[in-house]
Order: sequence, then structure tokens, then C-alpha cells
Amino acid sequence: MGVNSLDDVGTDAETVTASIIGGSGFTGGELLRLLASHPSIELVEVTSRSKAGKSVGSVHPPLRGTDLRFTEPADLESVDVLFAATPHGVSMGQIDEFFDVADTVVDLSADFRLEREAQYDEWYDGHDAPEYLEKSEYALPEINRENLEGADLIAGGGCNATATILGLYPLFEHDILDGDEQIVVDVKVGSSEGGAGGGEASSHPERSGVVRPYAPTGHRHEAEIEQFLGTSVSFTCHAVDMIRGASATSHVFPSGPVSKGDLWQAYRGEYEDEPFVRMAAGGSGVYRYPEPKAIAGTNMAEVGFELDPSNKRVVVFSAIDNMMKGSAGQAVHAANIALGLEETAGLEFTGLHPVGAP
Amino acid sequence: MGVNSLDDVGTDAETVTASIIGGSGFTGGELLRLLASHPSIELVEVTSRSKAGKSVGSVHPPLRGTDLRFTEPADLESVDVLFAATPHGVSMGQIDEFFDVADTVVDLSADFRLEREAQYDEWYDGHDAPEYLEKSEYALPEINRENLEGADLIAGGGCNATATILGLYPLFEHDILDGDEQIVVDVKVGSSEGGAGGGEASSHPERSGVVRPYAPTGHRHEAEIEQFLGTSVSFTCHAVDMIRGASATSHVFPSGPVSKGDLWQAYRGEYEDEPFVRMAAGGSGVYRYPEPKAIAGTNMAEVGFELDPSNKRVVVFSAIDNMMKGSAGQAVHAANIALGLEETAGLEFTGLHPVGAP
Amino acid sequence: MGVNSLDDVGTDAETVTASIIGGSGFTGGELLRLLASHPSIELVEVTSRSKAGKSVGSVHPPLRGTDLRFTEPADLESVDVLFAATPHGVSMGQIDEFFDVADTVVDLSADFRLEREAQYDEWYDGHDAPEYLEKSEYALPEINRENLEGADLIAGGGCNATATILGLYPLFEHDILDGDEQIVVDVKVGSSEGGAGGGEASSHPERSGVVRPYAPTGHRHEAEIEQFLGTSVSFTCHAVDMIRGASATSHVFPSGPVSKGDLWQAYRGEYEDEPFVRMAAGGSGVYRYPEPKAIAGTNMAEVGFELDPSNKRVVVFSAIDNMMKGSAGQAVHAANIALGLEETAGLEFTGLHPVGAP
Amino acid sequence: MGVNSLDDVGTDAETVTASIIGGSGFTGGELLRLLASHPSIELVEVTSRSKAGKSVGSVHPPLRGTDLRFTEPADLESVDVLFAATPHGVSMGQIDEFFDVADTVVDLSADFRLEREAQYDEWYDGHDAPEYLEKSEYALPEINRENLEGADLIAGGGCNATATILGLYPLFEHDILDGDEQIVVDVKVGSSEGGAGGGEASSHPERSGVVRPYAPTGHRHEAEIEQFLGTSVSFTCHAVDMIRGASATSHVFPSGPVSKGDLWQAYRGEYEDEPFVRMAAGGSGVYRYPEPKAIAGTNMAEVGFELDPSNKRVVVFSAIDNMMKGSAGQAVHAANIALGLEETAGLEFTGLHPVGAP
Amino acid sequence: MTECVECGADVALHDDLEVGEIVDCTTCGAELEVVDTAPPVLERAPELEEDWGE
Amino acid sequence: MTECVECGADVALHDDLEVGEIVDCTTCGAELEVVDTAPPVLERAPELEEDWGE
Ligand SMILES: NC(=O)c1ccc[n+]([C@@H]2O[C@H](COP(=O)([O-])OP(=O)(O)OC[C@H]3O[C@@H](n4cnc5c(N)ncnc54)[C@H](OP(=O)(O)O)[C@@H]3O)[C@@H](O)[C@H]2O)c1
Ligand SMILES: NC(=O)c1ccc[n+]([C@@H]2O[C@H](COP(=O)([O-])OP(=O)(O)OC[C@H]3O[C@@H](n4cnc5c(N)ncnc54)[C@H](OP(=O)(O)O)[C@@H]3O)[C@@H](O)[C@H]2O)c1
Ligand SMILES: NC(=O)c1ccc[n+]([C@@H]2O[C@H](COP(=O)([O-])OP(=O)(O)OC[C@H]3O[C@@H](n4cnc5c(N)ncnc54)[C@H](OP(=O)(O)O)[C@@H]3O)[C@@H](O)[C@H]2O)c1
Ligand SMILES: NC(=O)c1ccc[n+]([C@@H]2O[C@H](COP(=O)([O-])OP(=O)(O)OC[C@H]3O[C@@H](n4cnc5c(N)ncnc54)[C@H](OP(=O)(O)O)[C@@H]3O)[C@@H](O)[C@H]2O)c1
Ligand SMILES: [Zn+2]
Ligand SMILES: [Zn+2]
Repeated sequence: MGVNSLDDVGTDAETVTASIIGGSGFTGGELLRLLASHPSIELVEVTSRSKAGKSVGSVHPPLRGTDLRFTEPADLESVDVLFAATPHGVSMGQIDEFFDVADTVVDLSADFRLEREAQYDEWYDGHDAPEYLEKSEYALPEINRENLEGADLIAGGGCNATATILGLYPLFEHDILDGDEQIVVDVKVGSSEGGAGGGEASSHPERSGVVRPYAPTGHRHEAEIEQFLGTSVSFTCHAVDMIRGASATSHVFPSGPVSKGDLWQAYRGEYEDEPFVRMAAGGSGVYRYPEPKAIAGTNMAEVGFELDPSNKRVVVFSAIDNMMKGSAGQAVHAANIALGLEETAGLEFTGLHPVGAP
Repeated sequence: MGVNSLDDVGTDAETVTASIIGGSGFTGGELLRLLASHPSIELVEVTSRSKAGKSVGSVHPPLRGTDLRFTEPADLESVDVLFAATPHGVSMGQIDEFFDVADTVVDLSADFRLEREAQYDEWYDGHDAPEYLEKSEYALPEINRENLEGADLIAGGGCNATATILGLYPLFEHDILDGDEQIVVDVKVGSSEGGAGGGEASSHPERSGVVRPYAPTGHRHEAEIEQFLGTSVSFTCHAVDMIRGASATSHVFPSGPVSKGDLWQAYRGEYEDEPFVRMAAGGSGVYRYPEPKAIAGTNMAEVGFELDPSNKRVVVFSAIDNMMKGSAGQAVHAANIALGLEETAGLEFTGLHPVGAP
Repeated sequence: MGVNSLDDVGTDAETVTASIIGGSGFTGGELLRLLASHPSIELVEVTSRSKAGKSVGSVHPPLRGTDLRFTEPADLESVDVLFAATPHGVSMGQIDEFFDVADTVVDLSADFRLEREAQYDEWYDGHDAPEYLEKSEYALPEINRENLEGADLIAGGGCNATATILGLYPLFEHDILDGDEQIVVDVKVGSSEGGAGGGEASSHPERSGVVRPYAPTGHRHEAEIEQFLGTSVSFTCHAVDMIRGASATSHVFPSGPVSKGDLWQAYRGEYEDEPFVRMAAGGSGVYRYPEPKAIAGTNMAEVGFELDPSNKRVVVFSAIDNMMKGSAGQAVHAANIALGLEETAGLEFTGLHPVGAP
Repeated sequence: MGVNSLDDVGTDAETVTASIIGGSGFTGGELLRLLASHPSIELVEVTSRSKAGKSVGSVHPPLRGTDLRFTEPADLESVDVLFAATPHGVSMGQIDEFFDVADTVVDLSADFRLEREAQYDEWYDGHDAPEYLEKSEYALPEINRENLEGADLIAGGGCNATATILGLYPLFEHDILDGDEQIVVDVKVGSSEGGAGGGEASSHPERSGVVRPYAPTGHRHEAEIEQFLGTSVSFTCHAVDMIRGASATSHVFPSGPVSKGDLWQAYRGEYEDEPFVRMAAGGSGVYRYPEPKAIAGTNMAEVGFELDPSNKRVVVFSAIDNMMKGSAGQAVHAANIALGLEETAGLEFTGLHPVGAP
Repeated sequence: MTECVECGADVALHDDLEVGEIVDCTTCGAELEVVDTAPPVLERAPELEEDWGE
Repeated sequence: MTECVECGADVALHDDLEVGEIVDCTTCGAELEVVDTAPPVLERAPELEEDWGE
């Protein structure tokens, strides 16, 4: 009864083994889904302290019918690669134990994204294992592919940071921006960003139908963005009524003249060969610019722009699924590269149309 | 059967008579609802060409049970005040006929918002009755109360323009901005902004759950905003999943230093005595900044701000119900002032909690 | 700043004083909203143990700007009428204290809805104050108006029970059903039914977009329905994606032949003079049968039906706002009657169109 | 740029060629998505009269970046299997032309679902090609697998009929019901059931947040259900706020005593080996019974039940994605069987968690 | 493999099972308590009475 | 009436105010701690650092 894809995974010689810490959460559930049907990865264990012993389908209903059960983190056996989908602060405290379990660690939290301890002092509450910071590689292949090959410690990017960086990066690479300009990034996000926890503000009656400023200033993802773009951004986040999705609208003011041709050249130059970035900038029909619905459930990022000549402004739109390109998908993508697997393996799902608040 | 408030309205000597053109539409339906229970206005006729003869409740279900029926525009009798809730272009072509029907005309479209014919040439497709432009008064009392008293032709503000102007106006009045600064306005709007028409892009399957850039640049409301603030703004609109609501996030960069105290002084200075503006800027709990859910169904605007010292930025949030403060409510508010009625008459509904995608 | 309707309430001789226990919850918040603008009731105190000292607007954003603050239940002064909006079990334990505070008590919980202690043994966990059961009056005026006049203890009906009873009652009164027939009641409800508590199942990511069977059998509201209709019903509830609203579809199979005329006679006979029941049974346009959107935010119930001759079935639809007709509105309606006030006082709001997931 | 899965499809010897008529619609879009990544089917052409010449991604955004364009129906080349996703009435008028194009035709409309012309006279507006009725096979493998092998004309089931039949079928097969009992089927459906057309009732402002009775009686799917279960059902449909999904709650009253064990035996007996049916009937956690969110985007059906001893009732819940198991997925499943391909080929996607109004 | 007492389906159990452990049946979702381990015996676990928020 | 230290608006206070009590300003929502009662003196209450669920 059921397409038990988890049980069908082969175990041939070439297969890489993997386990997940934090598999009862939202991004851990996505990792579970992705790894369970990954052609070259065999999923071995998935931990949850609160649900240990229960079947994974009891938490993630699409997996109902599979025999896999959550285990305790302490019971993890050795595998090739360990994915951690735990809250900020957990991985930095247990990173040595993680490396006891696996030679390759992919961490989805913020714990290894920044390069220097000082950044953690400024933006977070310091760091427990700063010696790992210089060894870790940021998981976003579009800006860090070469360093991911063979990496031992991979730090999954922040979802809002990923959307923002993907939108702005070509403008810096192609000298349309040089870092001295005013950059306003106005982000709209879905409720899965908050994780599986719940709480009054994320209850259905209070959270439905909102356009709610949250983190109006001082959002921690600014640190990542600044690290990779080399400039600070004016960043504001809003919760809106969707479950998956992060959509960044970046308003930038290049100092010199810019044509649509220049913009296409910059974006096509960066992304033409990228398997998980797609352009949308005008055109016809209902979907003309990047939007979360168009990529919900997939690892695809959509990036596009419009020119506002009267204000000498370029508006950049970028949209990702925070659970995929913004976390679990990006992590699997990076792991594929690090382990020498097919880059797009396990990430081929193309998405649905029509789809609701995804 | 039913609380037939429409039928109960008294007709004493002090009552002002009113009719509505375009009552089968969304803003016309709101006018209908407001005027039907207005203590000093007697609603006489409501037109719809496509629904003439049908009861108003057949289109607007909360009014089911009332005996009022739509009539043809051609059959309008003389009244004291005529409200027009027709698409852009209709009123400018029929304004003389409107004044045949009533001495006071309140138009909800863009037809009489701008001051000069040249603005219509630039932003719209010209104007049919430019001689009325200098006679018309913009309906937003917070910036134009004194001129509304006794006004004959009132032009209801654009919904996105209203949200934006209310958010930024105090900064200009209190010299925190002087017009030379970069201003980015990032707006999120609900589906009722599009009117009752329908169409593929606004069908439920395609429109649900979106964060969809529309009017990424060159939005016509920029003209109104510029007219009242004296500076152009970098304006971008996004459709999000709600029905009512326009939420503007304005990112501004004052040239001099600004404290929270300065901001409070500016905003409290402008709005403390305003019956339909409320501040929300921090605090505790679920609702900390302006958001459409908090004012859905009411004529209230919420305005608030946050300081971003590291980027020398002020982020201003403003939220209105586009059907109320953004159109029908603003129109009734302005008419109350113009006709010498109690300013808040008919607009006292305080709103619901909890409420969904409002 | 703000239309502080709460502060404006007059205190003339005729005014009845009232307080609310449980004013930080959902139905308590509705009571607060209704009483604050009630023409003949002066709201004195509103309790919340967890929010004592905070302004009511910090929890219910539409009330922002009013000076009223939550107090501790222990600090309640004497008033004319006390409303309790506490979870099941609280009122039965404190009913004597409630009557120390006020001569009239209106309780929104299930604690005084049933007539006999045995029913509480069967459907709940027994009763602490069974001596009050025979003194209490069910708040639904459509079936119990005469007994409400002068009542001391009023028990607000369950929201799903209210929707069901209003739908089926005319069929029993007019002998279209006699109690021996199969009755299937399939209910769809919004998330505010669960109260302000929160929890994983009611978190936005898990609760959005659901059609989720909950209480598939054995729902406690069956007890109330059986008590008033004199027959048991096959009752199943589903959570759907709205915030306010309870919609009951009752499928009944009359033993004799029934025409549409018979049905109209039964329903018009019962409800023609009711201020808060409206019929919708066919017609044209988008809204043809009862539905929650049409009455969201109001105290109106919509009731309608359709005939299925090939299955000898009558399908009855009834829709209410669970926060209004299903709890707070019904309570105020009953209190108006009990206290000899204008029956519709404070309940005149007619609702919005269009409106989203209300 | 983009994972162009469509362009990557191999064309080895074993591949079956296929085309789609009506590929700009909702179910046609799903077929397109499924066939484009089907391991053994090569998609050749996709028609749309209104969008001929446009790329498929301009209508279905997840397919942006693929080179396939819509063609005119008249230009169809010969293929092995032709899928028609056109409105009711189109296929019956063109069925001979369809067989000119392909030896196997899979029609998603109602045109070939019923066995006898008389049924089309009763439930539809007659039939243009009644000679094909006895040749066609109903696509639902769970009740018709043996006849699908080698079938030339396959009729995709109705979405609501599919949900209902899957829920009730085991009760008839295992003699828990014999056809003389009262059966009430209360269905809740998403907006994609209405197709891509649009219209006022399905506009976002009017369709959001509804629980709207539509087809309260006399729904045409009753004909299919009756044909396969051998008894008529009392059937009522409600539109609710989701995009994908059909959820049927069937209330049945077996004449003899039934235990949970009997029910499990019946359901497990029928479905244990079915790849696309999964049970959910109690258990713990948030998702306990079938619901559309749990299977959104997949070809899985969830079926479950609860016992109501006090009313001698069994409540059966069944949930499908109307675009998948209810149409395109079912069609591909049936085609796989008819053509001797792997039964689950192209249908392996397991679904997402969390997911919104899917 | 042990049979679920609720639905009769086989329940896959891991090796180091302990008495008192709660597992759920992957077919019907029922929560089952391990009351013996050699051989494994499962009983329906006491249900938490759920408040459906009535 | 006492002035809010955040926004400057008047804060209406009840009579039996106690030191240490937290009230919120109905204009700006700021949480204020009562540090003296005769006359009332309000200070900004220590803020709970909110986790925005990043
Ligand atoms: N949600 C997003 O969109 C998103 C995007 C990008 C990055 N991230 C990052 O990804 C991480 C996970 O986020 P999420 O949204 O998936 O959170 P979540 O839903 O709250 O899940 C957290 C998981 O971690 C486990 N866990 C918590 N504390 C643990 C500990 N001390 N040791 C072992 N396991 C522990 C939890 O299970 P038990 O408590 O049962 O063990 C749970 O499975 C976070 O660092 C977040 O910042 C999230
Ligand atoms: N929706 C908003 O949030 C909003 C906010 C601010 C301002 N506005 C402005 O308010 C106006 C109305 O907007 P809406 O959203 O209410 O539009 P709507 O829903 O499309 O309604 C338009 C109404 O005008 C009537 N109408 C159309 N053409 C007419 C004509 N030539 N003569 C007489 N009546 C005509 C229509 O009824 P019949 O065709 O049956 O006669 C209908 O009742 C527009 O100018 C809009 O820009 C709207
Ligand atoms: N929601 C509905 O649609 C609906 C419909 C019909 C009937 N009802 C009934 O109405 C009642 C309230 O429901 P709700 O949805 O409003 O619940 P809610 O949102 O959970 O609110 C409960 C309120 O009661 C207070 N409270 C809890 N325990 C208390 C105690 N021991 N003493 C004093 N106050 C206490 C809470 O505040 P503090 O904890 O801060 O004091 C809170 O203000 C319930 O009995 C419910 O069954 C609800
Ligand atoms: N939606 C569902 O959930 C669902 C479920 C089960 C079954 N069905 C059935 O599936 C069929 C399609 O439904 P849908 O929802 O996908 O409808 P839809 O979105 O309206 O699409 C209809 C498609 O058919 C094409 N078409 C219309 N008339 C045609 C003609 N005369 N010749 C050739 N092509 C024509 C249209 O494109 P052009 O006009 O551009 O050619 C369009 O691509 C219907 O029969 C429906 O009953 C639908
Ligand atoms: Zn079982
Ligand atoms: Zn203040």
C-alpha cells in the first residue's frame, strides 16, 4: 500500500550513505524527502528526540507507509555524510561529534555561514567552535561552486540571504554596482521559515492573510549578504500568506547608465549554465516576473529585473522556495558537488501549475 | 427577515440625499454599505447598467433582504451629492451630467486627482474635461482638510497613493526629508484593487498565494504622490494573497541624523488629532507595526516606522483597507467634511479580531 | 488619534453595566468589541490573568488606542451583567462567585447548555454545579426567546450546534421531520473555533488550506442538538481554510413527500420576523446558498435548502460566524432580551463585500 | 538556464510517443508535466488553439525554459497515444479524428465514462458517438485494472466520482453495504476543478475563503458513481479555499453490525497492494484522516474511516488531488497499464510537507 | 514482523526493542505499546483524549 | 497622566499602581515599567529579544 520509495532505494557499491539530524522539523523533513528518493544516496538514519520511535510518516504525511522511524541523535551510526537541520547554536556545540559520525557534514543552520568569529559576536551571540569557520564552505553553488568540491564542512545559506544574493550578485560581477550605492531589499516570506515550532504569532488565525513587517531592521541575514556582496544592504522582511517561498525585491541605483541589454548580459552571463536559476523579466501572460508560486516545491530560483529610467533605478526580483533552494535543496545540491555526484541528482522535480499558497 | 438597515434610514429634514454611480462594483458596493447606514445621508439611487433591476443584495450578499434595486445611470434623479465609482475615464466624460444631478460630486476614479492636464498627458491618456481640474479637491483630509469644506468636486485618492502619502507626509512636514533623498516605496496589495471584473490573472487558482510583482515600475499613482510630496518616488507594487488591504513600506534615507524621538514628534504632531490615523511602531505582542489585518473593514490607517541606524535609514510602514480609507471610506469622510456633517459619521466600525485574509 | 469608541460610551441613567471574564481570548475579544460600542451597555472591566495591566489593544489590534486595560478576575467590581468567555469547566466551578459580581450571568462555554447532570456525565466529565442547570436558559433566541426575558443565567450555544439547530429547527416545527429519520450533518469550520491558544495542529503551515476531518464522530455538540431537536444526528466536522465561520450541511430524508413550497413555508414561517436569520436558497449570481463569507463579522445566520427529488432528500445549508452568531453575538443578543434592551442593539454591523477568508 | 527536463527525454527504441490536445488547460498542463518527465513516453505535440505558437512555459511557469510550443489541433502528427484534456463534448465530436492520429486514446472528459447512451440523455445532453461507449474503459485501475490492459479508448474518471468510488468501493466488495442503504456523500473541492477559464464566481475576491455549496443536488458525477457502485448516492459538493484537492466524506449506515476490524479487512483487502492508495484512519499527530494537503501534487489517494456506533454509521473519508489521481495522474496510470509500461512510471512524486492551500 | 492490533497489517520493528516503547503502525497510524519483546507483543497504547478545540 | 518615554504621548494609569508593574503605552505600544508611583515615573521595560524565526 503506497509507493514506498524509501524502501526501494538500492544499496549498490556506488551509493553514498547519509543521515539527518533534526528530521522532524521542516527543513529536515525536506532533506528526508529528497534523500529518500535520491538515486545515489542511501538514507540510513533520521533523528528526532521528541519523536524517536515514531515512523517518519507520522510527522510528514507524504511519507506515510514507509517503515523508517526516527532515532535518537545519540544512536547515530557512521555514514558518509551527515546533514544537520537543527536550530542555530546546536551544530556549533556538537560539531566534533558530527565529524565522529561522518567525514562530510552539511549544516543548514547559520552556525558556519560567516567567516570570522567577530561576525558572530556582532550578529549572533558569539561562536563555540570558531576554529571551524575558515574550513566551512557556503553551500550556494552559483557563487561558490569551485570551493564545494571535496568540502568537509558545508554551511547552507540563509533563505532570505540566498534570494537576495542570487538577485544582486550579477550586478556586482558585471560592474553595474560597485558597492557604494544605496541598496534596499524588501523581502516577503512564507510561514515555513519559522520552522515547525508554532506559537501565537504563527497560529492560523493570527498569521493568515498578513502583510506583517517582521525584522524591519537588523535582520541577521544582512551579515551573509554583506559577506558575499561586499556591501551592506537596507533589509526589511515581511511575513505574507504563503507557506513556502521567499521573494526578494531589491531596489538599486547604479551610478552610471544601464540598459536592459546590459542587465540581460549580466544575468545571462552568470546564470545561463546554472541548472537551478531561471530568468523571468517581462514577457506575457500571468507570470512575468519571478514569483514563489512558479517554483514552489522545486530547487529552482527565479531571477528577473525591470528598469525604472525616471528614477535611475533597477528593480531586481528573485524568488525561491525557502524549504528547497533556501535550505534543503541547496544543501543537497552542495552535497552532490562535494561528493562528486551528479549535480542535479535528486532535485529534478519541476513543480506544479496551478498551485495555491504553496 | 434580516436587519434591513437600508430601509430603516430616517428622512428627517437634516438628511442629505445621495446616489451612487457604479454600485455593482467593489468600491461602489462599499459606498452603498456605508451610505445605507449613514446617520445623516439618505441613499436614493444606485446605478448599474449590467444589473439594473436586480436587488443590491444579489450582488453584495451582506445586503440581501434590502429592497433597494440597481437603476440605470440615465434615470438618476436630483440629489444633494453624487458618488461616482466608475473606471478611470468615465467621470471625465460625464462630469457635466453629474453636476446636473447634484451640486456636489465625489469621484473615486483618477479623473480629477491631478492638478494639470499635462500630468494626464504624461501618466494617463490625456483629459476630456481639463477645466475641472483646478476646481477639484483631493479627498484625503489629513493633507487637505481645509480645502474640502464646501468643495463641489472631490477626487478620491488612489489607494496605493493614500497609503504612501500618509506614511511619508509627516517626514516632509517636519523637515526630516526635504525631497532630494532617495525614496523607495514597496507596496503589497490585495485582489480587490483590481475591481469586480475578473480575468485570468485574477482567477482564484492563479491569484492565490502569490507574491507577484505587478506594476514593477511606472505605476500611475506615482503622479499623485509626487504632486503631494513634491518629489518623485521609486515605486513598486506586489500582489499578495489578501482581498482587502494596501500596505506600503517606504525606505527613506534622511540626510541628517534622526532619532526615534524626532520621528515620534513628527508623526504624533501630524496625526494625534486625526480620527482615522493610528500609530503602531514597535511595542509587544503579535501586531507591532501597521498591517492590513488590523484595520480591515475600517476607515483607519495605521502608520509606523523603525530606525535602521547602521544604514541611516528610516523604514515607514503604512496600512489601509483599499476599499475604505483607500477609496469609499475616504470619499465618505471627505463628503462629511464638504457637506458639514459629523466628520466620522458612518465610518465608526472598528474592525474584527481575529480576521483572515481580510 | 484613533476613533476611541470605548472612551466615548455614555453613562446615562439607563445604561446597564457589564464586565467580561476572559477578554484576551477570541470570543472575549468579540464581546469586548460589541459591548464597547453598545448603545445601552457600559463596559466596566475585562479580565485576563496572563495580560493583566496591558491595554486591550495590545491583544486586539482594532482596539489600539483605547485606554481600557485587562484586570485580574479577582478584582471584578459589581456590575449588572457579567459575561464569561472562559474554557469549558471554568464557569461551573466559579458560578457562585460570578453571581456575587452580577445578578445576570451570560456564559459562553458549554457549562450550562445541557439540562441534566447525566448529560454532562455522558458527554463531558461531569458537572460541578448541577443545581444551576435547570435555572439556565439557552441563548439562542430563535428557539428560546420567551424564556430569555429576565433570565439570570444564560448559556451561549455551541457554534456548530447553533448552525445545525437553525438549519433543522423549521423542519421539525413544521412536521417535515418527526425525529425518526436519518440525519447527516456535515460541518465545515474556521480556525477561530479553536480559541486563541495555538498549538502545532493550528499552526499556519499545518492548518492552511486544509480539509481536515476533526471530531469525525462523537462531537460534543451532538448533545445540544439532540436536546433541542429531540433526535440524534450523525455529525461530522471538518476544519477548512477560513478563520471565522461555521457552515452546516444537513442531509435529511423526510418520510413523506415535500415540495419547495412546503420548505419555503416552514422556513419563512419560522424566520420571517427574525432580525438575525436570512434565507438564501437558489437565486442567481455568485452567492446562492448560505455561506460564511456572506455573514462574516455579523450576527446574521443564513439558512437555505435544496430539494433532491431523486434521492428523496432535502439538503439544508446554514452558515454563521462562529465568533458572532455562534458565540459573542448570540450572547449579546440574548442579554439584550434578558435585560429588556433593544433586541438588535450593538449588533447592527451588516458585513463586508468582498471579503477574504473571513 | 533551467533543468530542461523536456529536452532531455531520450528517444530510444522502447519509447512510446504521445501528444496532448488541450495542453493550455489545467489538466492538460498536468499531463504535459507528467509526460515530459515520463521515462518511457516521448511527448511529441501539445495543442492549444488560443496559445498556438507560444512556448508551454508561458502558460505553465514551472516549464519555463523548455523549447516545446503549443500547436494547432489540426496539425497533429501520428503518435502511439493521444491524450485529450478538452471540455465535455469535444472528444465525442472528434473521436474518429483522434483515432486517425493514434491507436490509443485517453480522454479526460466525461464523454466516454458512461456505458449507455441513455445515461448521456439523462445526465448530459445526449451523445454524438454512442457506438464508442461500449468500447471505452474507465481509467480507474483500482476497480478496472484488468480491462485496461490493451484498451484502445480510455475514459478518465471524474474527480469527485473518483474520490467517492475509492472511498465506498471496499464496503460493497466486502458486503458491508449492499446498495439498499442511505448514502450521503459530502464533497469539498478546490478551485482548479473549474478549469483555467476564470469568470466572476471564480475570481480571487469572490472565491477566496469560501465554503460555498455548488451543485447542491443533481451533480453529474452521480451517474458514474451509480454505474460502478450499483446504487445511487445523495451527493452534494462545496467549493472550499484550496486550489487542488477533492475530499469526499461519505456517511453510510450498514444494516448489520460492523467492527473496526471488519472495516480494516475490507480496506486493506482492496488496497494493500495498490501503489496509489494509502490508508489513514486515526493514529496520532496532526494528520489522522485523509486530507488533500497530504497528497497534493501526487497521484496518491488517501482513504480512511471512523465508526460512529451510536448512530450505526460509518464515516468514510477519501482525498485526492483532482489534477492528479482525479484526472491527469489517473490517465497516465491507466495509459501505463494499457500500453504495458511500468504501472507507476512518471507518477513517483511523493508530495511536500508542509504545503499550503495546495 | 508483528501484526498491528488495530488494522492487522505487519509492523516492522527494530532489533533493540524495549518493553514500554511506543511505536506507531505505518499502515493505520495507531500508537502501539510494546508489552513483550521475545517475541514482540503490541497493545494499543492508551489514547490521549484530544481536545478538538470545541 | 504621565508621559511615555518612547513616544511622548500621555499614558493613562490606574490609581493603585505598584512599582515594578509593566504597562504598555496605548499610543506606541512600548512596554513601560513603573519605577515610582508618587508621582508615577515610567521607564522603558527591558525588552525580550524576539526570535523572528530566522
Ligand atoms: N525553515 C526555513 O525556511 C529555513 C531556511 C534556511 C535555513 N534554516 C535553518 O535550518 C535549521 C532548521 O530549521 P527548521 O525550520 O527546519 O527548524 P524546525 O522545524 O524547528 O526543526 C528543528 C529540528 O531540530 C531538532 N532539534 C532541535 N534541537 C535539537 C538538538 N539540541 N539536538 C538535536 N536535534 C535538535 C528538532 O527535533 P527534536 O526536537 O525532536 O529533536 C527538529 O527536528 C535552522 O537552523 C534554520 O535557521 C531554515
Ligand atoms: N478597487 C479599489 O481598491 C479602488 C481604490 C481606489 C480607487 N478606485 C477607483 O474606483 C473606481 C471603481 O473601482 P472598482 O474597483 O469599484 O471597479 P469595479 O468593481 O470594476 O466597478 C466599476 C463600476 O462602474 C460601473 N461602470 C463601468 N463603466 C461605466 C459607465 N461607462 N457608466 C456607468 N457606470 C459604469 C460598473 O457597473 P455596470 O457596468 O454594471 O454599470 C461597476 O458598478 C475606479 O476608477 C478605480 O480606479 C478603486
Ligand atoms: N471560539 C469559538 O468559536 C467559540 C464558539 C462558541 C463557544 N465558545 C466557547 O467560549 C469559551 C471561550 O472560547 P475562546 O475560543 O474565546 O477561548 P480562548 O480564546 O482560549 O480564551 C479563553 C479566555 O479565558 C481566559 N481564561 C482561561 N482560563 C481561565 C480561568 N480559569 N479563569 C479566568 N479566565 C480564564 C483566558 O485568559 P487568561 O488565561 O489570560 O486569563 C482567555 O481570555 C469556551 O468555553 C468555548 O467553548 C467558543
Ligand atoms: N479540472 C479538473 O479537476 C478535472 C478533473 C477531472 C476531469 N476533468 C475534465 O478534463 C477536461 C479538461 O478540464 P480542464 O479543467 O483542464 O479544462 P480547461 O482548463 O478549461 O482546459 C481546456 C483545454 O481544452 C482546450 N480546448 C477547448 N475547446 C477545445 C476544442 N474544441 N478543441 C480543441 N481544444 C479545445 C483549451 O485550449 P484552447 O482553447 O486554447 O484550444 C484548453 O487547453 C474536462 O473535460 C474536464 O471535465 C477536469
Ligand atoms: Zn495498524
Ligand atoms: Zn508611547
